[in-house]
Amino acid sequence: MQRIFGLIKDRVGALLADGTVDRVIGWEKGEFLYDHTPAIFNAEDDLVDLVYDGFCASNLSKYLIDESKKDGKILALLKPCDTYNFNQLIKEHRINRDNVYVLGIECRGMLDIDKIRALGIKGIEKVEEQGDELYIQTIYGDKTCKRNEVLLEKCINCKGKEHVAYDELVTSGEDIPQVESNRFEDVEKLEAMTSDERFAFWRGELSKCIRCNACRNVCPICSCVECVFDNKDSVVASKANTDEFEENLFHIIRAFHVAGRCTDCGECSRVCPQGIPLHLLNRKIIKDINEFYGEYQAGQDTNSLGPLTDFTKEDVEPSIITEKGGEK
Amino acid sequence: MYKISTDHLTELFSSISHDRALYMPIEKNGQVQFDRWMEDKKVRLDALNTVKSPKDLFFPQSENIVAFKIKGKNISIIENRDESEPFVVFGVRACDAASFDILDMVFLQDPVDTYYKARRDNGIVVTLACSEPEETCFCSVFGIDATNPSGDIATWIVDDMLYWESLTEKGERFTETIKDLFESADFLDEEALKSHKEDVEKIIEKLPLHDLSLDGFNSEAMDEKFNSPKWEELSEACIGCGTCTFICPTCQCYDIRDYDTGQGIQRFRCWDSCMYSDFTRMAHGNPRTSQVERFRQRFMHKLIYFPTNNDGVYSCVGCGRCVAKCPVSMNIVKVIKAMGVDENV
Amino acid sequence: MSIEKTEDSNFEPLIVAFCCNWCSYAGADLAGTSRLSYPANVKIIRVPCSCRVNPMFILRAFQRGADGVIICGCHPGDCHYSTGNYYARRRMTLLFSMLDYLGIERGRTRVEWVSAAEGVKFSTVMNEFSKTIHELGENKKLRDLRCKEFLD
Amino acid sequence: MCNCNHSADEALIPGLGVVTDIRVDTPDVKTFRVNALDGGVCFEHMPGQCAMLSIPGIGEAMFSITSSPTNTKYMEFSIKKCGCLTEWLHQIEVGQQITIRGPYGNAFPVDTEFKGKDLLFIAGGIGLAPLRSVINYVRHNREDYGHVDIVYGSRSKDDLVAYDEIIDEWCNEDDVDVYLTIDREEEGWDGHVGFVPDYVKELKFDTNKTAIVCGPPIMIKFTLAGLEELGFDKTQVYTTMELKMKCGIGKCGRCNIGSKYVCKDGPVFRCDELDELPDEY
Repeated sequence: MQRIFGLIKDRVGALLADGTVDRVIGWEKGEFLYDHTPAIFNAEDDLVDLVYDGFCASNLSKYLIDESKKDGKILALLKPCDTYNFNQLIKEHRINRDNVYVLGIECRGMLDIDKIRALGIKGIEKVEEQGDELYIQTIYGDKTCKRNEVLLEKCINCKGKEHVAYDELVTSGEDIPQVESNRFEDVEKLEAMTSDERFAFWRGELSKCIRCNACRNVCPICSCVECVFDNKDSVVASKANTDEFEENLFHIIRAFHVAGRCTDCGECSRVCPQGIPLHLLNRKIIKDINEFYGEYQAGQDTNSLGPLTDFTKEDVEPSIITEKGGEK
Repeated sequence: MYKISTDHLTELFSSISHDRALYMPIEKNGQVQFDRWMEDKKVRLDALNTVKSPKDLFFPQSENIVAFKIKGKNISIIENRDESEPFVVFGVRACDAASFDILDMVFLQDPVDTYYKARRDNGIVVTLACSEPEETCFCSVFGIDATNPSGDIATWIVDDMLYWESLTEKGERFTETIKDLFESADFLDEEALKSHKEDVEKIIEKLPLHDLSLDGFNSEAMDEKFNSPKWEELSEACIGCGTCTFICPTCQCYDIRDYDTGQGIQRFRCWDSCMYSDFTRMAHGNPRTSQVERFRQRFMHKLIYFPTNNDGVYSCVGCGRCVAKCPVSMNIVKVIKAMGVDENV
Repeated sequence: MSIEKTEDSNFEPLIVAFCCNWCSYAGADLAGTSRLSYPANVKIIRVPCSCRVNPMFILRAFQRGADGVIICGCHPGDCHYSTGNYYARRRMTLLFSMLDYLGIERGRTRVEWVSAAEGVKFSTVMNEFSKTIHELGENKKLRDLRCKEFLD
Repeated sequence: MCNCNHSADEALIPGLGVVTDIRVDTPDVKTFRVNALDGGVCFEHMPGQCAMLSIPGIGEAMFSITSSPTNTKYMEFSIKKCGCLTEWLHQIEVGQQITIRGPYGNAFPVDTEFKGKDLLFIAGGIGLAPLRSVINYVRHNREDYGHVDIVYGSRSKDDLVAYDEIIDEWCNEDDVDVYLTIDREEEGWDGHVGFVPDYVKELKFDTNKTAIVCGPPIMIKFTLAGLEELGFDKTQVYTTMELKMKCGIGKCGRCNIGSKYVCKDGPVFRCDELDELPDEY
């Protein structure tokens, strides 16, 4: 991971120096070695805090909505999964394309600090990456674990290492193993349950929700200027978990508003403080769209019509759901 | 000082919970939360602290205040607050126990908030000292001794023995009712406990954030900190969600809203976040239009405004929840380091 | 506003029907004028087109006490706005699948294409739908308890 | 103490009031007269204090009590239509019940700093509402105070709140000078034309007065600057602030300017106190 960071840093420094861009959005070192913050670097000198390693999972395309409206060109460091969101935002005219210079950066999958903690590793001070091994220095002695044991959920089901939108690519030449996985596996497991079991599962999960809106505010696609839940006439207060129904409604509507636009970037599940698998809701809709209306990956291009803004005369009838036999 | 072996804990819990509710850190769907204890629940006393703090038991995320029924021009008022019955909360860490005292400074100050007071009187806080603090912990910075937690009753778990000591009169009375389950701790146990405390203190000294200095933050520095240019850069990553405020054990802000149930209006109170844009939005404008001002308000309140009004007590207990759970990893530690006169920044 | 429900012993389902103004509303009208009966507890809400029905409306109906929601629209192809019901068809398919995924009984929601001339179809559909909801019983999963047991 | 609040220590539970009279002052300001259900005032208050009025289901908001404490028959609120609750209030008829709780906030220091002083009231538009309670209080205890000057301006003639009370009562009081102004020339108006801050500078008041300013934020800013030009010291000028308030008892954390809460430490502030606070309003 050190090689690719060196290449990125040189390239960023060069682009800043020759004036193609006047500021860069990337990640800034934090207190420990895993809490990097998205940050904007204006000039050459404060690149010293720029960092790119296994903990730069946050998706920077959402910041480009506001940043691309300012004058001057911004250099955005986008991982392959971030570029899908970038394309989707371009399609929805949210990003001013010529104010953004996209530097596609290579990604070997990002690490999940909670999974490292779940292995019983406490008091983490330093995380060193050598190949597939992680050397973790903690207050209670040094520990090691395998890299792909603690990958983020969205990196286990990585959509692929190619960038779908970039002005320039930075690759280190190492071949990164393509991760084979069926991302709909958990969805199929849920579909195999009976409806009462599913209701119990989702009640168990959604009852943990503390209505902090991190899932809505982090999602690059779920970025209306004024959200329906912030409008005071919408009866549900977007901060009050007064009732089971409100929790169900909030999560159904949040998933539904990004139906056909969600690129499955997994940010909502990553930031949920209560660890609710919110991606399973969005993936269910993606699975249905693929089954009923043909394979579709949002953000693959910037001009195709989204599934819910398109139709064919031979679409399947809604009764296909209501008359599905048996308990499944 | 009493003691009980850790494998009799289930007996202790069942005897406590037969006449009053008992809450403790319980794992449900892979997440440790303060939940009501039942025989079959998975108790997790080893988890350092829960994401949603035990503040929820005294200042719930949402609670009914009063209800109205409207007939034509007439209104009738129905008091349907959620009655609070006696309960015990077990396994509270030192930082959360300290947060209760901070909330008391807000809600028990005249005019007293009777909803909060009823729960505070009905609740008995049994704290459990931590033995393996995380790197995100910095309670020592705020003068909280993690090895001697406050609360009505303090407990320690050393090897396979739980030591139980009541600190307040309310704790004393409660211990009397369940005295027969314990044996009294002898000199050897006191020694074992003392050495355990020293080990934990050594770890706390080694925590990366233990030397965080707060000496830039006092009421005289209000203007200088308020007009500092650093807020712009610190808040540029903030996405304005409410995570830091909803998991913070000392956040006190709440909103009052009406809900039309069709048969009547239910006025309820729910947690609110200064990070949300509608927190100060009025009919004729909003004094805090951008995220920079809201971000500034949160940390100015915790580090300067609250100490100014409460003779120097900071509205933060160093539990490290916001350090761990902020989606963009921006938190009070980074603000203290950037804004304070800390030398290693 | 909450929908009043007759609370007698055998459960009387409450059904909300979103009827598109051009076809199914006229169909309902025709069913009425030709003296065809359909259950009284079907509450019709007139919408300009079936694709005006927002998922929030359906969930609101369940929240306020409905036990079944049916969306009626023109037959695909002769929508007054030419493409409204095509979009509604996709939207409702995904919504029903999502509700089923969350464990809500599948029979509680339904889409029917009823043209202005099909008064008979309208009343048979409503009777049949009311029967299925009757079998399914009261809606317990998508219910806002505050609306139900508000004390006097 | 109060006969419509259920129990004094239930800060958040309101009492019931009934609107007994509605007077249309200007196209967007109405003055509501509120009584307890069985007559009289809902609670005692001091001039400058506010009360939380609400129509359940619509909202609850803080309004300054515009009637003077010396009036024990009813309580008056002048409310401008600018939000969802105020819009609803402007549609109600006489006899409508509303919920009311209070009094909140500190009052003007009428029994301490103002005693025996010459008073200069400067109000703009709906800003007259909080000052009217002080003016009437001063008029009813006339001997405790010195000379009274009232400078009141608004956008146009029919935007002057309580216009007839000003003309009939205030103008004919001895030792009280009333200066009215409107922003733009208008036929049928022979008085002064111009903004309040400029009018104050024109009038060149001598500086041994205590000034009380209230109006839209922009007007307060310029008036304070004008007063300073005239030589008024900051400790002689009082103003009343307005921010979003929900609880009214300094706990819900939203109405703060710096470390002070407008609903508990305000809404009345002396200008030197305001200067110590960060300029966040």
